[in-house]
Amino acid sequence: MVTLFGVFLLTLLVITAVGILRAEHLFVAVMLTGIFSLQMAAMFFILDAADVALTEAAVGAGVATVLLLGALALTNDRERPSGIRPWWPLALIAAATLLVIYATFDQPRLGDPDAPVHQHVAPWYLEETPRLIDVPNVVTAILASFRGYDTLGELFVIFTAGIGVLFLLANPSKGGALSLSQSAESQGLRHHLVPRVVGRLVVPFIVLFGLYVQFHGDYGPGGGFQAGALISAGIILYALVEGESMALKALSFRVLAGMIAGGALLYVGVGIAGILLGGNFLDYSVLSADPVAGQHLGILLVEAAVGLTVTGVLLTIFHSFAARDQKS
Amino acid sequence: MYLAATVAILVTMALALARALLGPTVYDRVLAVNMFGTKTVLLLSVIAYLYDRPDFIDLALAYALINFIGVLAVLKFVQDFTLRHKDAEH
Amino acid sequence: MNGLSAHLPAIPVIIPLLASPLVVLLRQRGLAWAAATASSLFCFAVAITLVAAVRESGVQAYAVGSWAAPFGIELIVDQFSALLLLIVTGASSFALLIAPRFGSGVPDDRQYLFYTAWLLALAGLSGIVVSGDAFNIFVFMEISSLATYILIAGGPNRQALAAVFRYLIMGTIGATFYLIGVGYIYMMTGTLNLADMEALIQDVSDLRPVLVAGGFITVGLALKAAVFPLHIWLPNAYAHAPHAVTAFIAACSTKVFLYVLFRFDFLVFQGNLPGHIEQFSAFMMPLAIIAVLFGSAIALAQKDLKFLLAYSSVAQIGYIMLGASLVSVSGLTAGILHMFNHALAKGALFLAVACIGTALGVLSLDKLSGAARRMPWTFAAFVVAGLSLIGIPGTAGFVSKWYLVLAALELGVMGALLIVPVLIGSVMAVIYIWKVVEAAYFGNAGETVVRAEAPWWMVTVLWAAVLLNVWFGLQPGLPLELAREAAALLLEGQ
Amino acid sequence: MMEYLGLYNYWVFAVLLMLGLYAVISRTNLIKKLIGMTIFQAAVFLLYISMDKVEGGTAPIIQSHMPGQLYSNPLPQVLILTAIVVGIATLSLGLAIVIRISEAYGSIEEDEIRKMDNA
Amino acid sequence: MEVLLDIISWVLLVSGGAFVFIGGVGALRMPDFYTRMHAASLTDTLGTILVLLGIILQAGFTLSAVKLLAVMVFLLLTAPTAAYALANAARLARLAPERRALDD
Repeated sequence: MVTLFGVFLLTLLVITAVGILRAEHLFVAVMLTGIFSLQMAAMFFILDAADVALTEAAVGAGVATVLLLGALALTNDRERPSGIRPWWPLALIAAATLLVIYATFDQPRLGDPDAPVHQHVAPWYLEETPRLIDVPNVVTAILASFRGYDTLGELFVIFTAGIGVLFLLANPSKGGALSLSQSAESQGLRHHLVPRVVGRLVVPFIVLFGLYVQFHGDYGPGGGFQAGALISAGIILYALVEGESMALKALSFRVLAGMIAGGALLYVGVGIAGILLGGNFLDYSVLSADPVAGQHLGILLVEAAVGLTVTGVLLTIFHSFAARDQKS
Repeated sequence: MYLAATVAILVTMALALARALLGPTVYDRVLAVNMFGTKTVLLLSVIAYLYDRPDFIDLALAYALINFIGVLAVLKFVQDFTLRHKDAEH
Repeated sequence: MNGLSAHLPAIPVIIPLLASPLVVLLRQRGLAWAAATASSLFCFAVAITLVAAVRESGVQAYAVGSWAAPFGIELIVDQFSALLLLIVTGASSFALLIAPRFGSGVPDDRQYLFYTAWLLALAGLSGIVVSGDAFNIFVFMEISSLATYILIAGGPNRQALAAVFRYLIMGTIGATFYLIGVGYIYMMTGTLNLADMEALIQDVSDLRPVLVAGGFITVGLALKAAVFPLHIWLPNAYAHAPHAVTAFIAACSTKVFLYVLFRFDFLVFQGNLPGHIEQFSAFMMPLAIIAVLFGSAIALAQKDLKFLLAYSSVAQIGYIMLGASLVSVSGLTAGILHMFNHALAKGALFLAVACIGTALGVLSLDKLSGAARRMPWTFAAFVVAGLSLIGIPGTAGFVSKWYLVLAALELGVMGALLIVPVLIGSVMAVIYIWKVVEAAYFGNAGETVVRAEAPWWMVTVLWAAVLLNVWFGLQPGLPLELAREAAALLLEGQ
Repeated sequence: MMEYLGLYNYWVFAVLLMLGLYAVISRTNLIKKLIGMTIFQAAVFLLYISMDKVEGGTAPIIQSHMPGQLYSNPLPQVLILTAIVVGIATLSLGLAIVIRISEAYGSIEEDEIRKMDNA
Repeated sequence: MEVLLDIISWVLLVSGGAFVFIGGVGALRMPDFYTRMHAASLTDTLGTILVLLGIILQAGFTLSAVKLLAVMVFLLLTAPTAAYALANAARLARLAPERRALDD
């Protein structure tokens, strides 16, 4: 039955994607992208990927939509209707689709427990995690420890994006926060009483929930990245109802840059601590006398590092887009 | 019985999607997105029980939070946009 | 644990990653440059040590987090990766040394972000080279790509933005294709570790997904490496980037992706897919030949120095692919050696361009007439590096082309035919380098010739790079040995 | 019937992948290209996550009170968590570049920009 | 007792599903934006409450029941807010009932 739900959702996904493609109003395309992400997240949930579903919802439906809208506000929200569409891309794409579908017939079916994917390393993770790391959430264990080096890379990818947006959009002559407060547009939804009151009420809960997700990641779906996305979503909500300048007063660009760099330093620092204490890079077992306790400590620290950097970067990007708005 | 509720929710998702695709105004689409968001929250809650993993209600909570922010962001965008266009007219 | 030396494979990644957030905190341009240059030079030294270690005691493996290979991520430095590491860190060091500040495109108070991006690009490229895990390669590929986009977007004109957007789109498609390919292999083998993959893929009986994986990975990486029909992002991106950035990425970035491509095609697919080698060869060889001819021909028509050299890069990537598509140890040796030698030659040429650009501010050939009399040292260096690019005996470029010809001759008559495009390409290289020389040395400089040499330290660095070209032209032993061992490793697994 | 339903996920992956790619290739609007790119990447997420499902399994969060419970494969989930981050990083950098392009050229249509460059 | 709880939660879930569905039909079939919003937001809220109450009855006194309650309270707070803000924005933009504006 659940498989059928999956099939239904997947069909909706395709319809939505076609809708995105056909929408000439970019704003409509962005709206549909939000729906697309929600469907994707529900699909991930059905496929047993709770952590991924949480991330996709926070990032795809939340942050990505806000960023796309921010960019639309700065550019143009209409796609210029183009007259002639060349036929060859469509033919090429159709051929490639058929090729990929042709390959599927040799693939293991969905949910097949005998598939090679479930034979080699995956059972090892599931069996050894309770003994070696002792956290219930195996995804967190792999993410932060077994493949912690990938996560270090992930953190630096988002770090790079933050650096890039700062580099491309920073507007130093304007001096950041102060110049923003003058414009009427930076007032957010201030003159709407109801959203403002409810928003104010909700923001602390979102941040609290984000912290819960951050520190509960060992036991349930969650972790640094999801928490970072949720907390920054909360602060973005604050900026929406109270205006950019208020949000920037709470967390200025300086503080955000400190968070970005601090998180990155913390992660690399934990790795180097492993070397200094006689292990390999990112070896948490040596952090404490008891290897399992060391793993717990290491995972806690690197998740905190990821949370810090992600919050910093997402907010920096949001504020950079918003600050650009004032200029144009 | 969870199944009955799930089917109703899924069908409603399809209806909301249809509204989002049809429009015709921007506000209709925002409405559809909002509907879609609440339906996703419901779907997750129900499926969490269908799967017998009640600890995943966390996800539903997160979705509810995110959805609200998304809708407000869209409204702010629409509002700024109409303001700007009014400026351009005068 | 015998001190730091056990951690050598990880250090070229850790150091720039550690330095980049520090640079963000420092914020000051001079300090940022000093930190970036110091870490780059340090990594260069580590790379040299690693080359020595590999030559002495074979492959260096490192288990990150002390988790054993297929479960954790393993770093592997063999002859091939050591050579690439040398290219990457060397190119970064030389280019940084001439760039204590970037041109007018980047405001002073944002230059520290630029050096941060530089460090990240360095870390990403080193990370790809030392990694022994297919997914980890993807992650570091993205770090290096995003950082490179930032570096190119720092170019002085608005064209840089358009160029970088196109590069971003094509680069993302390439990386995603790679990810799909890795996903398919993972689906059929259940592992992400390259060595493990190689062993397990032999037992896969349903080959269609593996074939599709091979297609996706080859196309994706070819896109990133600008192999001929997928090169269209390259000329604009190189030409509009800040000069020092061009010197850095032109010398090493496409080569790193070629490295990954060779790793996958020769180690994972070869011997496991029936007929894969023939397909690889039949597919790549024509493309390589067209790339050599087409790239050189377009370069001939260019009026801007940077565009000229960028199209020449397309042709040179063709030479590397041509060597690889022979699928013999000697051919692959020539290809890998050409990676090294082309990095030397093209790096030196773009360093010269950086000097010219800094001193004169113009790079179009008609405005450079008589410029050699204004900047004699720089143009002398340009000529020597140009000779190396052409492949004149006594320079590094000659060695690899010579081995390429030898490898082609091994194939008999068909091979002799392959020499024709190599020769035509070299002749065209003579012509386009001559165009520059003609303009600079024999053009009309006007009545008064004002000396406008680039700052002394830039010229020193430039000449150091040029002399390396001559040194490795006369003493090709070390890179040749490394390339030969790397080729043997790829083809025979030893 | 089940034989093919088990492949439906992969078919949708193929269709979404190519729809995204088509948007990237055929549209001239830069933001539309980026939106196409997100669909393209989301398709890959679907490919990986479809692999992780085990019939009768549940999310890989070990429940000690239920010994013998089957769990789905955690590894693809870890990879996709990373890939989602990469996706949002690329998207935000791409949007920042589009904003700068829009300021510098006054247009976000690729062919118009090319015309201005060649002029 | 068990049976009674089951029956009640069954009724709640099914009627909740029905309301949700009716809301969906209303959002699709009503003639203009304001009526559509009316249909959607009212039935939506009621349907949501019913469905979540149905699940809470099944969950009993557990942590997840508290979380479900939190979801419910949250939706009760935010859904009307979003609806209000949406209608307000539409009014501000002078979207007249039964006129196709803005999207031209």
